[in-house]
Amino acid sequence: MKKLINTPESVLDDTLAGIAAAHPELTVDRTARVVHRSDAPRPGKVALVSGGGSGHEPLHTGFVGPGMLDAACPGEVFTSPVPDQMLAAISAVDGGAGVVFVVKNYTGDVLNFSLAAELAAEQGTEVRTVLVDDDVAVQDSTFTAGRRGTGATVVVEKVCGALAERGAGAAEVASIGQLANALSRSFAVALTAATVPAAGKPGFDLPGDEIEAGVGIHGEPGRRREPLRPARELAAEVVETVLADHTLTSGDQVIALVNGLGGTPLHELYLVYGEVAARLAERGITIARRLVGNYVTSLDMAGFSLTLTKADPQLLELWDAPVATPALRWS
Amino acid sequence: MKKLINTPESVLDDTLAGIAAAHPELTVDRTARVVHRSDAPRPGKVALVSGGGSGHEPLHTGFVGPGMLDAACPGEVFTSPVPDQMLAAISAVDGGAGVVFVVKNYTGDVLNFSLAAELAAEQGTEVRTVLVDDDVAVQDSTFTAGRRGTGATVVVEKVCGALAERGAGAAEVASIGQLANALSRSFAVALTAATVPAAGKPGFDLPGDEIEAGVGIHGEPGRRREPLRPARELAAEVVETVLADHTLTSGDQVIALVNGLGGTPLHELYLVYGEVAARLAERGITIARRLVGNYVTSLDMAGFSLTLTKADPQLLELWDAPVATPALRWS
Amino acid sequence: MSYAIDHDLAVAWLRAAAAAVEQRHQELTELDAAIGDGDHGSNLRRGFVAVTELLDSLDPATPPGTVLIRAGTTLISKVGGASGPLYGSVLRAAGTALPAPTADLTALAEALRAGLTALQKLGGAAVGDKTIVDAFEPAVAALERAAFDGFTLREASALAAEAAEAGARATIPLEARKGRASYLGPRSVDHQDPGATSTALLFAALAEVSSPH
Amino acid sequence: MSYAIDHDLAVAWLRAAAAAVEQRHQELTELDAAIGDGDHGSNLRRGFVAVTELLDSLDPATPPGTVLIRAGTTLISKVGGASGPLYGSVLRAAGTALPAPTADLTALAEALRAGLTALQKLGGAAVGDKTIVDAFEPAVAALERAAFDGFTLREASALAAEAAEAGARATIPLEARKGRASYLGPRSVDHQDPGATSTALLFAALAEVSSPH
Ligand SMILES: Nc1ncnc2c1ncn2[C@@H]1O[C@H](COP(=O)(O)OP(=O)(O)O)[C@@H](O)[C@H]1O
Ligand SMILES: Nc1ncnc2c1ncn2[C@@H]1O[C@H](COP(=O)(O)OP(=O)(O)O)[C@@H](O)[C@H]1O
Ligand SMILES: [Mg+2]
Ligand SMILES: [Mg+2]
Ligand SMILES: [Mg+2]
Ligand SMILES: [Mg+2]
Repeated sequence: MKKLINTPESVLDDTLAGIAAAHPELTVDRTARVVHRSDAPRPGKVALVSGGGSGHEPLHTGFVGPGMLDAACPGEVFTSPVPDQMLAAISAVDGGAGVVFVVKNYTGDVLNFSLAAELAAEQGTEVRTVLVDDDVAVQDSTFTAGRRGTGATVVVEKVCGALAERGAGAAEVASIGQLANALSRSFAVALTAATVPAAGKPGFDLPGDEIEAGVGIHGEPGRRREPLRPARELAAEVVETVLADHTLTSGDQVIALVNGLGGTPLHELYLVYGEVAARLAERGITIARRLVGNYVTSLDMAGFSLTLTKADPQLLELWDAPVATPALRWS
Repeated sequence: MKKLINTPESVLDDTLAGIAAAHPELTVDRTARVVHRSDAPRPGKVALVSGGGSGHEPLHTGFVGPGMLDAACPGEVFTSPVPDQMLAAISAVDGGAGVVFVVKNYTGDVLNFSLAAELAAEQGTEVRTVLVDDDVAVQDSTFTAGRRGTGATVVVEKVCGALAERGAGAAEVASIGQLANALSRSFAVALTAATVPAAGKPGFDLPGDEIEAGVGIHGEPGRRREPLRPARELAAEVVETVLADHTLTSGDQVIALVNGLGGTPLHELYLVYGEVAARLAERGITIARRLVGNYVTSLDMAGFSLTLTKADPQLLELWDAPVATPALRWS
Repeated sequence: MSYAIDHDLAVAWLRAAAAAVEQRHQELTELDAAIGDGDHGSNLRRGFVAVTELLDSLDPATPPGTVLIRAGTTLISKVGGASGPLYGSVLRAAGTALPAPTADLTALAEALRAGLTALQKLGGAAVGDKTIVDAFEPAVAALERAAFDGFTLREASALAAEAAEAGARATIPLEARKGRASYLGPRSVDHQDPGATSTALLFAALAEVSSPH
Repeated sequence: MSYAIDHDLAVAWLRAAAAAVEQRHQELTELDAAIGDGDHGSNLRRGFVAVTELLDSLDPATPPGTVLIRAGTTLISKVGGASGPLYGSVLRAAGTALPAPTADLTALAEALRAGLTALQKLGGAAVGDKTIVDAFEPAVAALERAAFDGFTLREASALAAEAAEAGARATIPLEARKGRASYLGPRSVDHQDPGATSTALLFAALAEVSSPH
């Protein structure tokens, strides 16, 4: 295992030390393991809180700031945070106007955030939850834990954050997030496996000419193994797979995210984006907004994911609203 | 070789197609291989033009936009652009107030940009050049091609761009760039080798427990091979190496760049940044501004570089000036 | 019939479990890497290190149920992931069912049944879904049978450990329907479930510390 | 004495060079990967593909010097890197020295000496710096000697090719002082320089097409 770390056990704390040093505009509580806006709590503003295992940076810590999250709770690598973290986050950022959790759909995240919500309720704070489950690689049936939450998390956190910034109520913030999630679908392919620091070796072996299609963001193998093909073919297949589960038709607009999984350089992501854009154009689907880069990663995994969010005017307007976080910034 | 590409020959063109699709706010001339601001030429504004081999994204194409470059000339992977590209860039963005080239110090870049400058002069356009050579891994002697240009390029392009945006003359823009370069030093370590698409395999073999110290950004081996150590020790060594060649003393301020080489995930860069910040704090050096992320990459190479620019108030003020490019954006 | 559980046994059990996790976390992580995300061993290790610290500071008058409740709360606070809330809830529910300073085997079996019920309520998994439940259910059933048959804790916990171990091994041919492994669909077959395996460790630890009883 | 170079020979030489690059670009790239950035083969290949297109479209009345000048310009426009401007300038300077429709061996040697001078002016390298110069200089010197001794182009170019090849091999033990390989310092030792190797290919191509002369 070749990583720029001190020890596998200290990865989270050492990373938080770096985030604290790099972002003096944020408050990093290394003991409680919460990163939050320094101007929180803001009276009258719904507090938007998210979190999840570490190893997906910039998600979620990189999305804390005006126009997006009020707080993020980073768990250990690939391990959901514990309820104590969410409770600490709430006490740091709750401005009395309600709390909304954005939770990616994984058993661990769901359980820990639900426990936190229960405990918060016992303390008199009502929490609403937006569950993100956009990954079409997983069947959404009673025989699975349901679809995983992946790239759509960025869209959900952005639009919820924009609405919360304007003073909308908790119910409204939660429902725009649920809408953005419902309009989003994602699919990912991996060229290499991720190496969890504590495990010390890649999660699976992938021969030099094969890829895993339908991977999640936790280093688990995907649904199937396929030969590596030119980016054009791979992108076309990924577009097909996402669209097969989407309601998009010619004339529709989307927000598109071509997302790197951590080990793929930007020029490859741009190249893939070009292919994706061409395939969508052929079908008459317009990319109204887009992101190309590493946003929801899986440690050092090479590969990419595609997220398409069907974009109505309201979502686009919230997408365009000012944001000032380490990883997303526009005005 | 596992890459998201179509063919090794088409990497540059396919990447430009993606950049064009992803950044409708820029003009991408795929034939001339020039990316430039769409509002260029701007009468009375010095035209800031840079370029170099591809494979270092976001450098340089990701730094085109208001407050930074007017045009970038991307060469083939790790190959400097040809003079025709620079001439095409000049004719696209020259607003009559002079042209400044930012050139990283590599024989190929220097030769091609000089030829372009000569040809431009024959056509009546005077070009000034800022040569970037910040890499302390290379001895600056008559027995080498001189120091390489690496991370400082971002600082140089940022401050030159800010000054040019304000209507400063070409001589002034070039000299602030030369100053920023003179005040900058960098050093890089690689955990893995880069794979050039046309070569199809890594540039060197690196056993699982070794690193290359003193690498450049073109996949060449470094000055020496060392055992992989904890990030704390590596960061301390890199800080030492950079400071040994710098004039920084306690009380000084710096702009610090902890830069990923393409294959290193963000959480590791933050972790390294935390260690770097701690080492500098011990020496009384204040990090006034910083960037943590992938800015000057080397294809899929894992590793990081540290750039420290001694920052006087003028440089800080130009650093803080608004910028709106794909890779740097603040206001 | 003598009692089955008291403060000392609860503490000894948790310490033995902590030792087993310390010794075999790598193996749990490897099982999890194959069909999950490669952290089950480190998750439990982090949790049981904290549980050990808790035990070191406990008043010896603490009733066994309170020991379990506080250990469960510690797991919830330290582990994260799916297994933290699940195992934490098991211990909290089981502990709640053991308010007295001592309890007999029937009460212990009932308490662990209450733990299993809490686990299933939280996670929604049934036997055959390739989860903790596949080892936990047969272990509790074995304890219950042994209690009904008048066995000692020593005999009963050995049977329970055996049943848990068999249940864990029986997850190998199953296709996962809960937790991360379910994402793999048919590719989850032919791997032993990490959570079921750690449950087998927990019951083996109980058997180990019950030997002198 | 018959003339050494005319339109046909210039075109044949460049076509033979293009064929050699096409056949051996992988090898050049591998040499460059070891002590440079792994693109020398692809750089020259891209350039010589463009040169071949140029040759296909040339008027047969074009003087040999103009053929070389236009090929040099093409290399400058297509290759990039260090080798593009360097080889491009060599051909442009050599071509400028050959204005007539034909030229004898002495004039050809002089023209290539002019090319070498341009190369050295641009790149600042001397013999022993582990660059193109290490193969080019001995090759030009061999041509000059052969011209002085009254050899045929066939004999002279064979001697030049041999000298270039020996010069390229002689770069192996050298420590590079110019170009990217200089960044490696002592670690550049024990590798053959890619540019010197491609120069050897160019002179071998000249020898090949000079055989009938
Ligand atoms: N819904 C569930 N019910 C019971 N056990 C479950 C459930 N989901 C997951 N598990 C158990 O949790 C184990 C994984 O735990 P762990 O790796 O610590 O958490 P995570 O899956 O969040 O990384 C699985 O092997 C499985 O036995
Ligand atoms: N200053 C110089 N003078 C002569 N030849 C040089 C000089 N610098 C580099 N070279 C030659 O160029 C070759 C590398 O060419 P190439 O790989 O195409 O360009 P780059 O180094 O820009 O990638 C080296 O092997 C060396 O022979
Ligand atoms: Mg986990
Ligand atoms: Mg090159
Ligand atoms: Mg796990
Ligand atoms: Mg090269």
